[in-house]
Amino acid sequence: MKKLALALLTGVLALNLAACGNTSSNAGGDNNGGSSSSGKRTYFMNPKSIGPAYWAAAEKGAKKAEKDLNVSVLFNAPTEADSAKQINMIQDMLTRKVSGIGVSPNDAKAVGPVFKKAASQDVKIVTWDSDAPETDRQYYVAPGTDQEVGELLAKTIGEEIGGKGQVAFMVAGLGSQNQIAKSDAAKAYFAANYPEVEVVTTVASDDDQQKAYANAQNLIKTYPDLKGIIGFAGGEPPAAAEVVEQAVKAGTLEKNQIAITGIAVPSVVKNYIKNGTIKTDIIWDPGKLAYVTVYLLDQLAQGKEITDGMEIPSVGTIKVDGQNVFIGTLEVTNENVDSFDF
Amino acid sequence: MSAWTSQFSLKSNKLVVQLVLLIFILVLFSILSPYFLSVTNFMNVLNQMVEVGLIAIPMTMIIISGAMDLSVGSILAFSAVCMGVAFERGINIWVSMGIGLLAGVLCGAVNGYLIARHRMQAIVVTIGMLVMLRGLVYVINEGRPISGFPDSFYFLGQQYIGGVPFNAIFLVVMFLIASFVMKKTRFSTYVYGIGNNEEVVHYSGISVVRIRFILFMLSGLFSALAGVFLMSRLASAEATSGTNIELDVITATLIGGTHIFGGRGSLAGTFVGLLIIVFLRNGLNLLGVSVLYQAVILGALLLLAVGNKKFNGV
Amino acid sequence: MRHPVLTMEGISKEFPGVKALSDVNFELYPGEVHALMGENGAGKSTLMKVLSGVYSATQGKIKLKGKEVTFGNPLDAQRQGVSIIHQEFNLFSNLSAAENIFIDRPEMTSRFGRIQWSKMFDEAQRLVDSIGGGEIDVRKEVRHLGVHSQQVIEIAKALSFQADVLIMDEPSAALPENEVKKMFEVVNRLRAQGVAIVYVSHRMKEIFEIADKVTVLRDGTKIDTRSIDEVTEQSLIQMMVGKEVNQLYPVRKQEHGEKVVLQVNQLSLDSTHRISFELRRGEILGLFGVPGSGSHTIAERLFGLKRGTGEIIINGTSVRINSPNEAKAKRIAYVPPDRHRQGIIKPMSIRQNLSLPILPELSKGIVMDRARIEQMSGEYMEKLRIKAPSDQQSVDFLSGGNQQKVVIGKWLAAKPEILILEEPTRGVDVGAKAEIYNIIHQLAEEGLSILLISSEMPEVIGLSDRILVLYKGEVVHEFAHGEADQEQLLQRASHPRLEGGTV
Amino acid sequence: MKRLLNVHEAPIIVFTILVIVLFSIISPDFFQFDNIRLILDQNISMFIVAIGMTMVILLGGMDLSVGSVLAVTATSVGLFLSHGIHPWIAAFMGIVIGVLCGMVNGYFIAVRKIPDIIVTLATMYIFRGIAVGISGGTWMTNFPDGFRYFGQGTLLGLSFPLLTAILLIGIFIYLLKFTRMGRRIYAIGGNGSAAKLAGISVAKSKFMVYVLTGLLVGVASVIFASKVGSVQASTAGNSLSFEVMAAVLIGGGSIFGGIGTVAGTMLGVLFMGIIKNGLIISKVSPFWVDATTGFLIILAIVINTLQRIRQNKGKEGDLV
Repeated sequence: MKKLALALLTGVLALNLAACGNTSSNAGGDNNGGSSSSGKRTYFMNPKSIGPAYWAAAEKGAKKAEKDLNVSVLFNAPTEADSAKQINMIQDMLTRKVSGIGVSPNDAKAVGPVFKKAASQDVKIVTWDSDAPETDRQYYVAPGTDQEVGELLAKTIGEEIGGKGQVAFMVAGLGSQNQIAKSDAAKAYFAANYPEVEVVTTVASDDDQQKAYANAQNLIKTYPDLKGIIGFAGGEPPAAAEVVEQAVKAGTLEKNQIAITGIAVPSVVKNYIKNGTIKTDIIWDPGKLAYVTVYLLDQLAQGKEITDGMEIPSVGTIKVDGQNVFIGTLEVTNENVDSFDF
Repeated sequence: MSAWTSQFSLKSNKLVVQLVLLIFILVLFSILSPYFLSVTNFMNVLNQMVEVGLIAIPMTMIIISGAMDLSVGSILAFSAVCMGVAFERGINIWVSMGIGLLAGVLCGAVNGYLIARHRMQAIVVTIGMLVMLRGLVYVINEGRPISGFPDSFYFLGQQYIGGVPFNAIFLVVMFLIASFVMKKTRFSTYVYGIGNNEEVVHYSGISVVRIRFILFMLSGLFSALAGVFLMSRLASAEATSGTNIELDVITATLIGGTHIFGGRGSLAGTFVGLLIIVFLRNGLNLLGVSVLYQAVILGALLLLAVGNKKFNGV
Repeated sequence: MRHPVLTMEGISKEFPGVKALSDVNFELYPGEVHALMGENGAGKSTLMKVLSGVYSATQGKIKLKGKEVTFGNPLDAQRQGVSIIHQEFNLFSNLSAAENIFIDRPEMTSRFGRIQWSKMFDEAQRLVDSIGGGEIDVRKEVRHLGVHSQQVIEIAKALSFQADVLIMDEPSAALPENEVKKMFEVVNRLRAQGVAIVYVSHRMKEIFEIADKVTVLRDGTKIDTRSIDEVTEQSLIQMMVGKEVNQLYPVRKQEHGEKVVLQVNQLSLDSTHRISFELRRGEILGLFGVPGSGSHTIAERLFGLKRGTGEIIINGTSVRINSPNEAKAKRIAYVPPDRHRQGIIKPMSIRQNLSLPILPELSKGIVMDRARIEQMSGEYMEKLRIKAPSDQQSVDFLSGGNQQKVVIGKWLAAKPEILILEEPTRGVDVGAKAEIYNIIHQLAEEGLSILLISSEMPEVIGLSDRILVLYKGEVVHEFAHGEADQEQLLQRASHPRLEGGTV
Repeated sequence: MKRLLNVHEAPIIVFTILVIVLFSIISPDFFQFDNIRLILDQNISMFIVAIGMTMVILLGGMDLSVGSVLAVTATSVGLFLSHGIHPWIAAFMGIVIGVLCGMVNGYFIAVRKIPDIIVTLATMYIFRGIAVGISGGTWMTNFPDGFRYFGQGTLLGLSFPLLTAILLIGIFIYLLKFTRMGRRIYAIGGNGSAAKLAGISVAKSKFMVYVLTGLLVGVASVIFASKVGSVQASTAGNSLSFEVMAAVLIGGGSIFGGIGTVAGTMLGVLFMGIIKNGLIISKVSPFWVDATTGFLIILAIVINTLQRIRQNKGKEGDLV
């Protein structure tokens, strides 16, 4: 009991300290208007997680914006795509009194409360890559909507396989919202446009490359008539392509028997595209996505307007539709694969 | 009082080290970051530590009793999703919460039944449950997050009372109750006894099976509670919530001085260990240190804090 | 004049603050069994640890076969010909008997480092056979072997190093009476082979049966070395204790009551064996039998550790006992044979150990009532004369005798009607033994019914009002008080019809 | 027949056969040469890592860091390759890094005598951080063709990684059964203090085991990287330690040490591999896969425990 009392006492003491510290920092903070001491505007860019190549490419864009706009950008996220940890981190950053946050939420609903809090502190909020509608976010920056992307993927594969046959979906996580939204859109698109396409199953890798690989192996084993695979996250298309290439080499599959498309960073799938295993890969430049997000945050923080068709340096014009900002998707093919630097 | 606890002399000495470490961290970050030392920040941290903290309570007891429960994260998600699904079916939110808690207790009971009654290895059983329950979560809600709970429910995780988050108050109260239980009641003697020598407790006419069973049920209940609070804080029940939370919980417990082989440890220590972890994370976040290095720092801290102690009997 | 194989000269050993041995001289000749006696704390085990390389002496030297030696560690000592068999076996239960004997020995591998299993099995079997363990299959894992077989493996392990000196620390402690006989045969064989044996034991009877010489230690100094013919039990005890010891077993002042407290009808010990007996108020009923006789199982059944069929009637009511918890509720208490494993929680305090079984009675609601616990533990510390600076002391630091008193005390605090004592004085020195016997007696006089299960015959004979002799799950004989002597008891216990069969 | 049932691995063998029969009934594709090869192929790195874990568990320890070690080594191999280092040298250096990681674990566990679970929990964080740190957050991919040999090549008409695994399994079965080093591991796991008295250097053996485990993880990671074709430092080998531990325990190992065999563990890995493959082949809904896997793991352990209880009943010395 004594020990616990001691522990609590320490806690109370620390809080007192904190209270003192708070007033003093407030006193100092008033002078520079709540921004950091260097006087630069600071933005927190928060992807879903740290580690995947996709987010690493985005970080480069954010850093570029940091330099171009002469602001300070913090780029950080938990190591796993966990919304509780992500929100903890956003809360911490609100404490740091950043001028704006760019978030790619793991869970659209879960960020609601923390966005509300951020808005009440006059922190600008822009979501990017994944949206959180019905929250206090001001804009959503995306290549297109999840629906558009899903439909595009479905259209690509539908065309490649001639509109009929079995297709399998590979996703990063069965519980991941943007994965669900995209795959649902793809399913709906098949139902509407290619009724003869049958979606046989959806397998999840939990972002584990080896599991994705094993999943792909099991797919071609289980569904000998499989015509196409759509990989809805960065790790899935390369795994599928690797397996298919190996199977072709081993003679168990015919070349081009299975069409593969999906969302993947060009540098990762470069070889597969050159080999023709993947004909078309859908991607957008995550760096540009991040760049635009920082740019918008900076505009908002300075009280400037966001208008449709506005020109963003080193990105180009953007399309603004209500609160949505679209930078457009890219199709990576054999012809243009070498032109990407991410 | 102090005399009554002093028999675990190893326990009491350790706490001083942890407190020094905690104060060191607090002072360090106060110097390094102008944002660290503020009431809002501290309240934030308290608000964030609740789920790990709630689970750490039974985990400490279970580790003291010489076992381990790795399935807590999956139980958390399972009960949260059960509650969400119940709510979606139109059941009153508080009744749904009861269902969620019940689900957690049931999972704990399954663990307890296999481990206590059939003397199976706790680590193995709970790894199995970890995989199975996480799978069941996907079966139940097909991976879709559940949200749209009434505002009254958000009280649990988002409301502040007198500037202090309600869930943090709840956590502290739980820690005080649990600490009381682990000091003043006979249950504590049994738990420490089982951790030191299970057979003697059995030969003293005390049902070891029942104590172990209760411990795992408690673990289920608290994991479910953590699930409820997480749902309320995030306003959403997700299939992935609580993944790897067991590692955080065990790390906090170990840094708090609980002996990995059982028999020794205290809830006060765990509480301090918890504060060390959350403040460390928070401070590093505020400094903008990438999570990658945070992991390295946490690992090094674990080695330092726990590693320099004597582990006799091995 | 033969030369001693081993001489220890002027051995002293100091620990911080304690002088455990001072200036001890010890000589050992080939082919002799030399008993080392002394109360607990007299320095026997320290001396043996010095000899076997566990400790190094602060002063003095050890000569082996005339040459001065130093042992860096036990293995070093073993290689030079001094092996020790500890009271608690150091076996690998997960490995075969043969491997236990030859673990990590380069001579069992081929030139290329491959372990030659068949060679190992053959050698091990030969070794085990040579000391009369022919019935042991050395390929079997040790956890499937009985205690005697395990001891044979320990001895074989020691001999595999060509031991000149073999130290046996309480070798009979873990053995049942009939297996002690077998162990003696092994010892005699070794003696004939010229091995010098140091035999550390508390048991008088064994010393007189097996030893050639005896050395007595007291308070870290050597009292004397004598030939066994020159001493008597009484004089040995006197040398050990340093004063006259009165009668070890107290005399019963009053007869036990007539009321039957416990009646056991057709209690199943296994699928075929049933047993019946009754226990009266204030009676000490001795149960004697070699392991496998079922006496241990009776205790387990009565205390709910094992389940089975049959009727248990307490004070005229038939009861069911399926767990220790239920046994406790029926006011049955059990002092188990292995206090380290089943009796005490070492890191915990005397007070916590004493209060463990009766915490519910010492609580208000779920909260422990500290005042009552303190009062209770004080009462039993005093009643049992547990020697410790305070009841907050961890039981780990107590002597064996005091630890045993804690085990007895925790059950007395539960105020039982029936007390089952199994091996109540195992590993306890003479002084504490007498005290424990007194306590047992006093309890019986106070009306407690006691079931005494022991493999020490003098104890059973000296204490019991009545003795039931068990053999393979049956009561084969009943002795009334004063009827039995050791010879008869042993004869009945190793049943005439099935002499010497293994169990 | 009775002797057969007394083999330590009997329950898991029987249970595996039952599962195989079940899957074969459900899906005709299951019990085919192709698919069996597929299962083996998918679990190569599991097999190899599990050898190390078996030794660790035999010592009475556990190693939570294997997944992170795998990430570190695979990432470094990727880095070496991207710097144009020859595949064989890169692979060798990767294995050396695995050994180094094992030495770190071994140092803290054996020399500093910190409980293994604490050390490996800590190094699990540390190695993962290092892995992602050196990767710079990018994927290791586009490996040169020469590197593919480790995961996809053939030797004498047989798969190279499979041969490697079989060779390693053979070596370690021999090591554990026929060398003093292997027997020391059993002795330490069975009774640590007795092992010390027998002159066995517990610290040295423990250190060796963790180093060997590092080595094996290194080998596994090279095969992993080559086979999968890309490495993501943040997630590679994420759930590996739990899965491998489960495999060891399913294969008859005891978490308390001293009991278990490499052969049993391999059965455990195979069992888990069969379940994962079989459930997909049988077209079970993906949502059910994890749930069923967990359930079968628990069931396997239940069966193992029952077997142990049955065996312990036949102990000499108990009453009749």
